[in-house]
Amino acid sequence: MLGLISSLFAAQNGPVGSPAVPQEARKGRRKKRNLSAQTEFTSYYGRPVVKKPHWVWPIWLYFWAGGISSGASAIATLAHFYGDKDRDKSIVQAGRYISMAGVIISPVLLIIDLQRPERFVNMLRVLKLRSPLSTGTWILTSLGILTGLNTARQVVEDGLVPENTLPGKLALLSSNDVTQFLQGLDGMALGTYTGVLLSATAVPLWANADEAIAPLFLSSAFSTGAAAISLAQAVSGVKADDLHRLDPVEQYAILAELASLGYAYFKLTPEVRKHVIASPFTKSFLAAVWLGMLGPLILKFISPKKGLPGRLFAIIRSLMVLIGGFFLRYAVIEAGKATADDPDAYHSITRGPARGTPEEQARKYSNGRERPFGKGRSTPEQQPNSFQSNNHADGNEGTLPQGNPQDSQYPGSQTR
Amino acid sequence: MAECHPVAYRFVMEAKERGAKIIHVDPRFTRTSATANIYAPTRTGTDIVFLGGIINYILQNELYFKEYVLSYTNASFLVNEDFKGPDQLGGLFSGYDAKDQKYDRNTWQYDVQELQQNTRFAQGSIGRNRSDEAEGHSQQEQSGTRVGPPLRDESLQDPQSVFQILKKHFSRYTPEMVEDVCGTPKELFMEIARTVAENSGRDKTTAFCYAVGFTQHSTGVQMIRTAAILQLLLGNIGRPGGGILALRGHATIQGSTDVPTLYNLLPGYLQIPSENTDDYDLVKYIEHNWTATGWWHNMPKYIVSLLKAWYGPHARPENDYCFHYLPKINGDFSYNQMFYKMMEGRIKGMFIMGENIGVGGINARFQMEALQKLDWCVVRDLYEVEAGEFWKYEGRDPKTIGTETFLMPAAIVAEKDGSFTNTQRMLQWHDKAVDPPGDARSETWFMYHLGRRLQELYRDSTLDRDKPIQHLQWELPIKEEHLQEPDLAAVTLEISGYRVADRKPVAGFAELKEDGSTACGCWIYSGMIAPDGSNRAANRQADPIGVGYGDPEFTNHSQWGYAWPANRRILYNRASADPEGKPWSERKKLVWWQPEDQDGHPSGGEQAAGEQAGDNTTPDHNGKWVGNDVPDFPLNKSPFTPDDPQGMGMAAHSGSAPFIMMADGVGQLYVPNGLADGPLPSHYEPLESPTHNPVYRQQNNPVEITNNRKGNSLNPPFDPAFPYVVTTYRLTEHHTSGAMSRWVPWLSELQPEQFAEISPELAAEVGLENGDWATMTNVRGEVELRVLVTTRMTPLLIAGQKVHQIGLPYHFGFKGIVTGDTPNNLIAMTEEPNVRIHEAKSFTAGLRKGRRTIAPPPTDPTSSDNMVQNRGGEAGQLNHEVKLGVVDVTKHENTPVDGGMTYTAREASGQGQARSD
Amino acid sequence: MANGFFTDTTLCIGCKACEVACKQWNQLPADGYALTGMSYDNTGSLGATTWRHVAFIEVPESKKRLPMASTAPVTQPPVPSANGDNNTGPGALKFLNIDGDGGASLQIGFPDIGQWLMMSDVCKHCTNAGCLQACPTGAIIRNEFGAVYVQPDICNGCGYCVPSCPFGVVALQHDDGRAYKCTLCYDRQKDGLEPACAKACPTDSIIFGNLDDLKMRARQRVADLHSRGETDAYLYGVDENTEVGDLNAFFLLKAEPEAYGLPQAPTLPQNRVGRGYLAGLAMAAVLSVFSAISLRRSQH
Amino acid sequence: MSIEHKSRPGLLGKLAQHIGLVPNPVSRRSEKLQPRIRGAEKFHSVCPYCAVGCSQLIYVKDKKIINIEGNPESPINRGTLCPKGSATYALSVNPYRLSKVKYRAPYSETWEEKPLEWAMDRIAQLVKKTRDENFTEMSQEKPDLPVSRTEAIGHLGGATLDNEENYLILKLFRSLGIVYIENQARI
Repeated sequence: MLGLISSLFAAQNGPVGSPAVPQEARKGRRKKRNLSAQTEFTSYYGRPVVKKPHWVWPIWLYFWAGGISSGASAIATLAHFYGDKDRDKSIVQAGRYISMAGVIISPVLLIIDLQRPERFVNMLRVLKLRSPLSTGTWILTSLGILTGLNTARQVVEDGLVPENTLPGKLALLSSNDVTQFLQGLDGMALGTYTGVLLSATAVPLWANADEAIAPLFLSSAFSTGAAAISLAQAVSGVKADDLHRLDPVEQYAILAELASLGYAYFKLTPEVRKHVIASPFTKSFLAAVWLGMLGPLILKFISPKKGLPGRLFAIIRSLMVLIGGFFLRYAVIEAGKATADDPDAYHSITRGPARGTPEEQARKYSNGRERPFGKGRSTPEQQPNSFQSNNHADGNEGTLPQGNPQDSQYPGSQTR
Repeated sequence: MAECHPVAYRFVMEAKERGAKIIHVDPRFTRTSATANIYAPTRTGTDIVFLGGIINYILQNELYFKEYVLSYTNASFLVNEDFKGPDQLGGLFSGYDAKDQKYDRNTWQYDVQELQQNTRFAQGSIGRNRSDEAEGHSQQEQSGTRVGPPLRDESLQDPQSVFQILKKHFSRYTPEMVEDVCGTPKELFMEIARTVAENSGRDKTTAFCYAVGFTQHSTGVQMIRTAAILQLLLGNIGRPGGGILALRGHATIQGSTDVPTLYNLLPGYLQIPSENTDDYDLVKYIEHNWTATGWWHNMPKYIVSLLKAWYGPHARPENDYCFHYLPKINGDFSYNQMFYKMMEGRIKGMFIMGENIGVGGINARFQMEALQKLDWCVVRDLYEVEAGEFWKYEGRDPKTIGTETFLMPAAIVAEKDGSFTNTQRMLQWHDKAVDPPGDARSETWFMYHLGRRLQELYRDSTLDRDKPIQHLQWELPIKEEHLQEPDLAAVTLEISGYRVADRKPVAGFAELKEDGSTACGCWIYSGMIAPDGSNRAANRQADPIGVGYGDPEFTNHSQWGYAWPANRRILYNRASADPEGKPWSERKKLVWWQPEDQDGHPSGGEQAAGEQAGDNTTPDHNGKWVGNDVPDFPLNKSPFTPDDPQGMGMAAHSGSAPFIMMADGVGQLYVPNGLADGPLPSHYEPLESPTHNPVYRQQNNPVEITNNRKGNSLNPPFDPAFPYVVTTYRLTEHHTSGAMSRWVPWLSELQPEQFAEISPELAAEVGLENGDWATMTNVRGEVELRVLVTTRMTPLLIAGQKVHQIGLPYHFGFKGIVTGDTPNNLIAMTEEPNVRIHEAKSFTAGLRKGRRTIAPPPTDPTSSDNMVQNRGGEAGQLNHEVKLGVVDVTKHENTPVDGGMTYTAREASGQGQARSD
Repeated sequence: MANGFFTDTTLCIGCKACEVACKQWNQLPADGYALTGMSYDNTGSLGATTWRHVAFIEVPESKKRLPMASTAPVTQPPVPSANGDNNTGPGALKFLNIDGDGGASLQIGFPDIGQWLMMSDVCKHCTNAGCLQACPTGAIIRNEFGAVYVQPDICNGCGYCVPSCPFGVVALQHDDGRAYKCTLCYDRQKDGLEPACAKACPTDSIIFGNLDDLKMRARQRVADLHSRGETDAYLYGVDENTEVGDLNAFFLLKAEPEAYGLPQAPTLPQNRVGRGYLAGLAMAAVLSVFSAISLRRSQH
Repeated sequence: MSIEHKSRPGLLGKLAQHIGLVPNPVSRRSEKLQPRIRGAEKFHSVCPYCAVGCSQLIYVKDKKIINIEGNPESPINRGTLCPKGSATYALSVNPYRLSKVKYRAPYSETWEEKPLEWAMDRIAQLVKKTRDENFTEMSQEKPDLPVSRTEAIGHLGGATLDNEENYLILKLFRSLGIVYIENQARI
C-alpha cells in the first residue's frame, strides 16, 4: 500500500534525479543574452504551447452530475450511520436514489464524450494510479456497483419490490452497512478524482491551481449533494422540521468551497489569474460564487423556517446551490481551456532552473578540447547519418548508423 | 541556394563546418543568408558593379594569382589600337552602329602576328564546295582561315595589353561606386572583397554559385562574364572547390540545351544553319562555324556524324550528307519572337510539352492571348495546367476562340525509362517502375508514334520538301507490347554514337570521323554507351564516404552516372596544375603530369584509348596526365610541348594551355568575338530602374532588343507611380510555375497563398500590416497578393535616393489546389542581346492597399512594333478581375485532401487501424 | 539503449523536407491551406496530421549590428585582422557596425535582421512522458526503441493525453477520432530503417541514432560552437533537471525556449496527482466529521 | 527496456512500478508492426524537380507505387531529399493526375474525353496540313539558298523531359522544318 501511495508523490518537491539544488544558487540562470536582449521573446507568434482538451457539454454535465451523486452517496452514508434512524430516513432514501441516478448518467455522458465510443471497454484494460482518468473509471465502476446494491435494498425497503420474492431477498442480502460505508468512501473518491483529473494536466489554470481543485470539487459535491437531497425532501413533502436537517452540512460545504476557491485563487500567477478575473468566464465564476455559495448562505438566515414559505425557500436555496455548482464546473473547465490557448500563461508556470546557461554548458562540455573547425562532419567519428556509408548489399535500404563506434550490430528489435 | 537547391546546400554546410566562409549577396535575406557567414543586401540588376568592385580591389592591390593569370589567361595579349572602352565613349564600346543597335567587332580584335601562308579549311574531304568567294567579314570572323597567334607582352605593362585595358576599365568601380549603385554599405563590401581575395590562391579556392538571379537581366550574360573574369584573376577555374556553378532549375534543363530543343542550336552546341551566313552547303556551314585552333577544329566530324545518325544511308558525301534537309533560320526565332508572330496569327499550330506558360511564361497574359490566335494547340502535361486552358483565360468567352486544343496526359519520371542531365553535366538513368495511368504516355511514345504516322502520311509524296521526313531514320524496336513503348536502348546508342559499318558503339567523340563512317546524335554525350554496350548513365557505384581530393582511390565518383564530356567532372582541370604540370599545392591538387616511369613504357591508365589521345594533331611525349579526375587535356601531351604558330587544332596549343575549347587555349579575360554587347562587362541600369545610371551616360544595354507593343510596353523611366524595385524568385516548397507543386497537397499547405515580402519601412509608407491584402501594379497589369512584412528586406540608399525592394515569388496561377494571381503578368518580354533572355529579376511596380478591383482591357491583337510608349502616370492597364479559380474538387477551408491515399488504404498501412477492427 | 533525434538548429535551413517526408511515409493528409504571416511557417504547430513542424523565428536586431556578439560588451567592432588570418572574429553572421557603440538606429543598407532561426519541432518522446502516464487505456506505450508510441488499435479517443502533454504535441484527429503523434517511425525501426525525416534532412540538422552517441556528439557540438563564437548555443533536453527528464528528441537551440514555443522548465502533470488526492482526502475528512457532528447533534 | 523508464531510485519506487503502474501493455498489432515497404520491389530513379539530380528509390507493390524516398548510395544526396523531392510520391500518385486525353473542339466551352489513337491521328493530320500550307523551300532574299522550313508550327518545352525525348522531338521536328523550337532554358 505504501508503495502505492509513494508512486503518487514522485518528486513533487524537487527536480527528479538530481541533488536538490537550492533555488538561490541558480540565480541568474538565464542571463539576458545579448543576442536578442532587445527583443524579449515571450512566445512563438502568440500561438498556444499546450493543446486544450476537446471537452464540452458532456464533461460539464458529468462533473456536475458526478459531483451531486458523490455528495449524495457521502451524505446518505453519514446519515445512515450518524443520522437519526427515523428522522433522517428520508435523507438516506433520497441520497441513495440521487446517487443512483448520477451513477447511471455519468458513464453515459463519458461514453458520449469518447471519440471512439465503441471502445469504451478499453478503459478497464489497465489500472494506473498516476492517471486520474484510469483511477476515476475504476472508482465510477465500483461506485456504480455499490450504489446499485444499496439502492436495491432501498427499493425493497420502500416496498416497491416485495421482500419475499427472489430479487427482494437477494437485494436485502447483498447490501449492508459495509457496502453503505464503501459507497460513501467511493462517492467521496469520485468527488475528489475529478479535481485531480484537472490538476494532472499541463493546462495552466489547472496545473497552477494544483491541489486546490480537488477539495473545491469535493466540497462543491457535498454542497450540491446536500442541496439535491434537501430538494428531494422538500418536494416529496417531508415534514417541516426534518426539512432543515442538512442545512448545517450544506453550510459547512459551502464554506469549504469558498475556502478552496480562495486558496486556489491566491495560488494563480498573474498571467493565469487574468483568465479568471478578466475573461469571458468571469461572469460564470461570479454566478458560481453568488448563486451557488454566498446567495444560499445569506438566504439561509433571512428565509422563514416554518410552513409553506419555508419549504419554498428551501427549494429555492437548493436550486441555487445546484445551479451554482454547475456554473462552477463550467467556469473551471472553460477558463482552463482558455488558459491553454494563452502561451504567456503556460510560460509563467513553467519558468525555472531547467538547464545550465549556454556558457555553463560550454564550459562543462568543452573538457579542454578546442576544435573550432574539425575535418567537417564527414570524418568517420563525426559522421551524421546521411554521410554514413548506408549502401548495404543485403537489400536493406538505408539503415541506422551502423557506424556507431560502440555497438557493432544495431540492437535489433527485442520483442517484448 | 538553400532555397531552391537545398540538397546541393549540404556541401556548402559541410564546407562551413570545415572553416569555409559562406558569403551571400542577395536583395533578400533568404534561408541561404540565415546560415551564411556574411550577408550583404544589394540592389537587383547591379551585380556587374558589385563583382567589378571586387575585380578592381584585386587589381589595385595586386592580389590576383600572378602565375595563373600570366600563363592561363589572355592577360598578356595585345588589343589593336582603335579599340575604345566605355569610359571613353560614355558607356559604349567602339564599333557601335546606333541605327540598327549592333556592334561591329572589328575594332575589338587582337593585334595578330603575320602568317607565312594562308591555310584554308581543307574542303576536299567534306564534299564539293558550291561557292568560293569569302565575304568580307572581319579577320577573326572569317573562322574558315587560320590567323596568326596574337602579339603578347609578358610584362603586362603595355597599355594595349588586355591586363591594362582591364585595369583601366574596372578602375571606375570603386567601393564608393558600389555603395552608390548597389546600396551595399562600403564596409560590408570591403569585408567581402577582402574575404574573397584571402580565400583564393595556391592552396585555397573560392567557388561562385548563381542561378537565374544572374541570368534574367538585360546584362545577364555580362554579369556571368564578370564572375568569370574574377575567377580567372583569382585562379579558381579548373580547380577543385573553385569554378562557377550554375544552379539550374529543371531536372534536365542542362540536357535540354545539350540535346537542344532550342531554335539556334543542333545537338552538342553546333549552330543551326542560317541564311544570314549564306550556309549554301555543308562546306560553307563548316567554314562559318569552325575555328582552326583548339578542340573546335574537330567540329566537322560532329556535324557529319549527326547527319549520318539522322538520315543514315541517304546521307552521302555527294549530297552533303543531306545537309539541305536541315531548316535554315534567317534571324531571331526565339521564345519572345515566337509569341509576337503568334499574336499576329502567323503561327497556326503549337506543341507545349511539360511547360506551363500560363504561369511560368513572361508576360503570361500576353502569351495566353497569343495562344488564342492558334488554329490548333497540343498541350502535354501531368495535370490540367493553366497553359491548357488559355481558351477561357481571365474570363474570355470561349465561344470567340477557335483553337482546337488537345490536353494529352503525360507519364512522370517513375513511369518511363530515360536519363536526366543534372546541373553538373552528369547523366543519370531512371528506371521505369510502374505503368502510367490510363492513356498517359511518355513523350518518347508520343513523338515516336507521331513520327510514324507522319512518315505514313508522307510515304508516297514525291515533293523534294518531304524527303527529310521520308529519309528520317525513325524505326525503333518496341519494348513493351501492351503500351507500344519504344525501346530507348536504340535511341541512347544513336545519341552516344556508333560505327556505321558494324553499329558498334564508339568509345568517345575522339573516334568520330568526318568521312561518314560514324554516326552520333550528340557528340558531347558520346561515350555514354560504353564499348561493351552498357549504359554508363546507369552506373551506380559511388566512391566510399570520407575519401576526398588527394586520396588515390577518389575518382570524383566517376562510376556514378556519366558526366559529359568523356565522364570528366571538373572542366579545364589541366589548370589545377602549374605550367610545368605540378599541382599548384598539395591541398588542392586534382590533375598533374606523371613523367614516364624509368623502363620506358607508359603506365597504362583507366583512360580508354578513345578518349583524348586519338586527336591526330597532338605531338607525343613520354608520360601522361593522372589525378582524381579524367584529365581535360590530351593524355600524353607533355606540359613542355611548345605551341606551333602554324599548327592546326590542338597542335596550335602549347602544353600549358588548359582551355582547349578556346581558340588560343587560354581563359578569356577579354572576349574579342562571341559576345554581342561588348568584350568587357560594363554596368547598365535595368530596363525599368528607379535611378539614372551612375556609372556611365548610357542608361540601358545599347543592344537590348525590346518590343514595345500593346500589352508588352515598358514602364516609363523613373515613373513616380511605380517607384519600387521588384525581383521575382522561387520558394523551396514550390516548383517554377507550380504545375508540379500546386497540385500536391503536402507542398500546397506549406506555401498556400501568393505573397510579397516588404520591409517594415515600406509597409509603413503604404500603410500595410503583416498579412494584409495588397495589389502590385505597373503598365502591364496588376497582381493581388498578401503582404509579408519582414526585417529581412532592407531599404537601400541608391545615389542619395531611398529605394525599396519587394520580393515576389512567382508560382501561383488560377488552377490547382492553391491558386492566386500570376506575378509574371507584371514582367515585360524583352531580349538580352546574346541569349534572348528576358529581364524578370528587376522591374519596377507600384503597391497599394486592398485587393484587385478593375478588370484590364483585353490586348489588341493588331501588331504594332513601333507602338508609342503610353506616358500615363496612373497605374496603366489593370488586370481582369479574375475569379480565383478554385478547383471545384477541393475547397479552401480545412477539408484535408488526402495525399493520394484514402483513409481505408492508409489504415492498411503502418499507422492507421481500420475503423471497424 | 533507446534511439532518438538530435536536432541541431544551427544546421537547419528551414526547407521542410522533414515535414513532407514524414507526411509521405505515414500518408498523412494535408491540413488546411492558409497563409499565417508567421514568416515562412504556414504549418503553425504540431497536430494529429502534422508530426513535424518547422518553426521560423526572425530575430530583428535594430539596436546592435553584431547580432552574434559574445557576452563581452562590444566597444570596437572586431575588423578582421590585416594579416589576412582567415579565422578572424566570431564565425557566425557578422557585419560591421559603423559607429561602434551598438546604439545606431536603423542604418539604411544594413539589414535589420540579426538572425533567422529555424528549427524542426517534433514529439520529444520524454523520459517521463505525460501522455503515456495519463493514458487510461494503456494505448500509449514505451516501445522497444525507447519511443512513446500511440497504439491506434487500442486508443478510444478519450483525449486525456492531449492536455497532459507539457509540449502540446499529441492531438486528436477530427474525423478519425484517435490520438496521433510522431511514432519515431516505429515501423521503419522494426526493419532497422532510419526514420523518414532524419533520412530526408539535407543538411543533417536532424540526426537519428543511439541516444548516448547523440548526447556525446551534441555536447561536443556545443563546445565547438562556443569556441567559434556562437556563444548562445545551448542544449535543450539533455542533462535536464526537469520533471520530464531527458528528452529522447532533444535540440540545440540559439534563443530562449519561449521563442520556439517550448517551455523553459516543463513539469510532469502526473507529479501533481499525489498532492491532489491528499488535499481531497483532507477535505473529505473535514467535511465528513463536520457533517457527522451536525447530524448527530441535531438528532435530539 | 520496455518497462516505462522510471528515474526514481529506491525500493518504494521499484515497488510502485509493479503495483501502481501496469507494465507496458503492448498490443499484438504493435509487436507485429512492419514497414509497408518490406518485401516491395525497389527501382532507382531521379527526382523530377530541380537540376541537383538527387537519386530516389521507388518502392512498388503489386504494380502500384507505395513509397518514394532518397537513395542512400548516391554521392549527391546520400538518401536526403528536399521537400519537393520528398513529395514526389504525391506528385506521381495523385487523384488529379490526367489519365484521359482531353479535347476541346474549336469554339466549344468544355473539355471532352477522346480516345488516344483518335487524338494522335488528328494531330498528325493537323501537322501535315499546317506544314504543307505554310512551307518555304527557298530563301526570299537568296533564291538559290534552300531553307526548307515552316514558320507556322511552334514547339515549347523540354527542360522537364528526358534527354532521349528531347532528342526525338528535335530529330522529328527539325526534319519537318520546324524552326520555332524553344524550351524553359531560354526563359
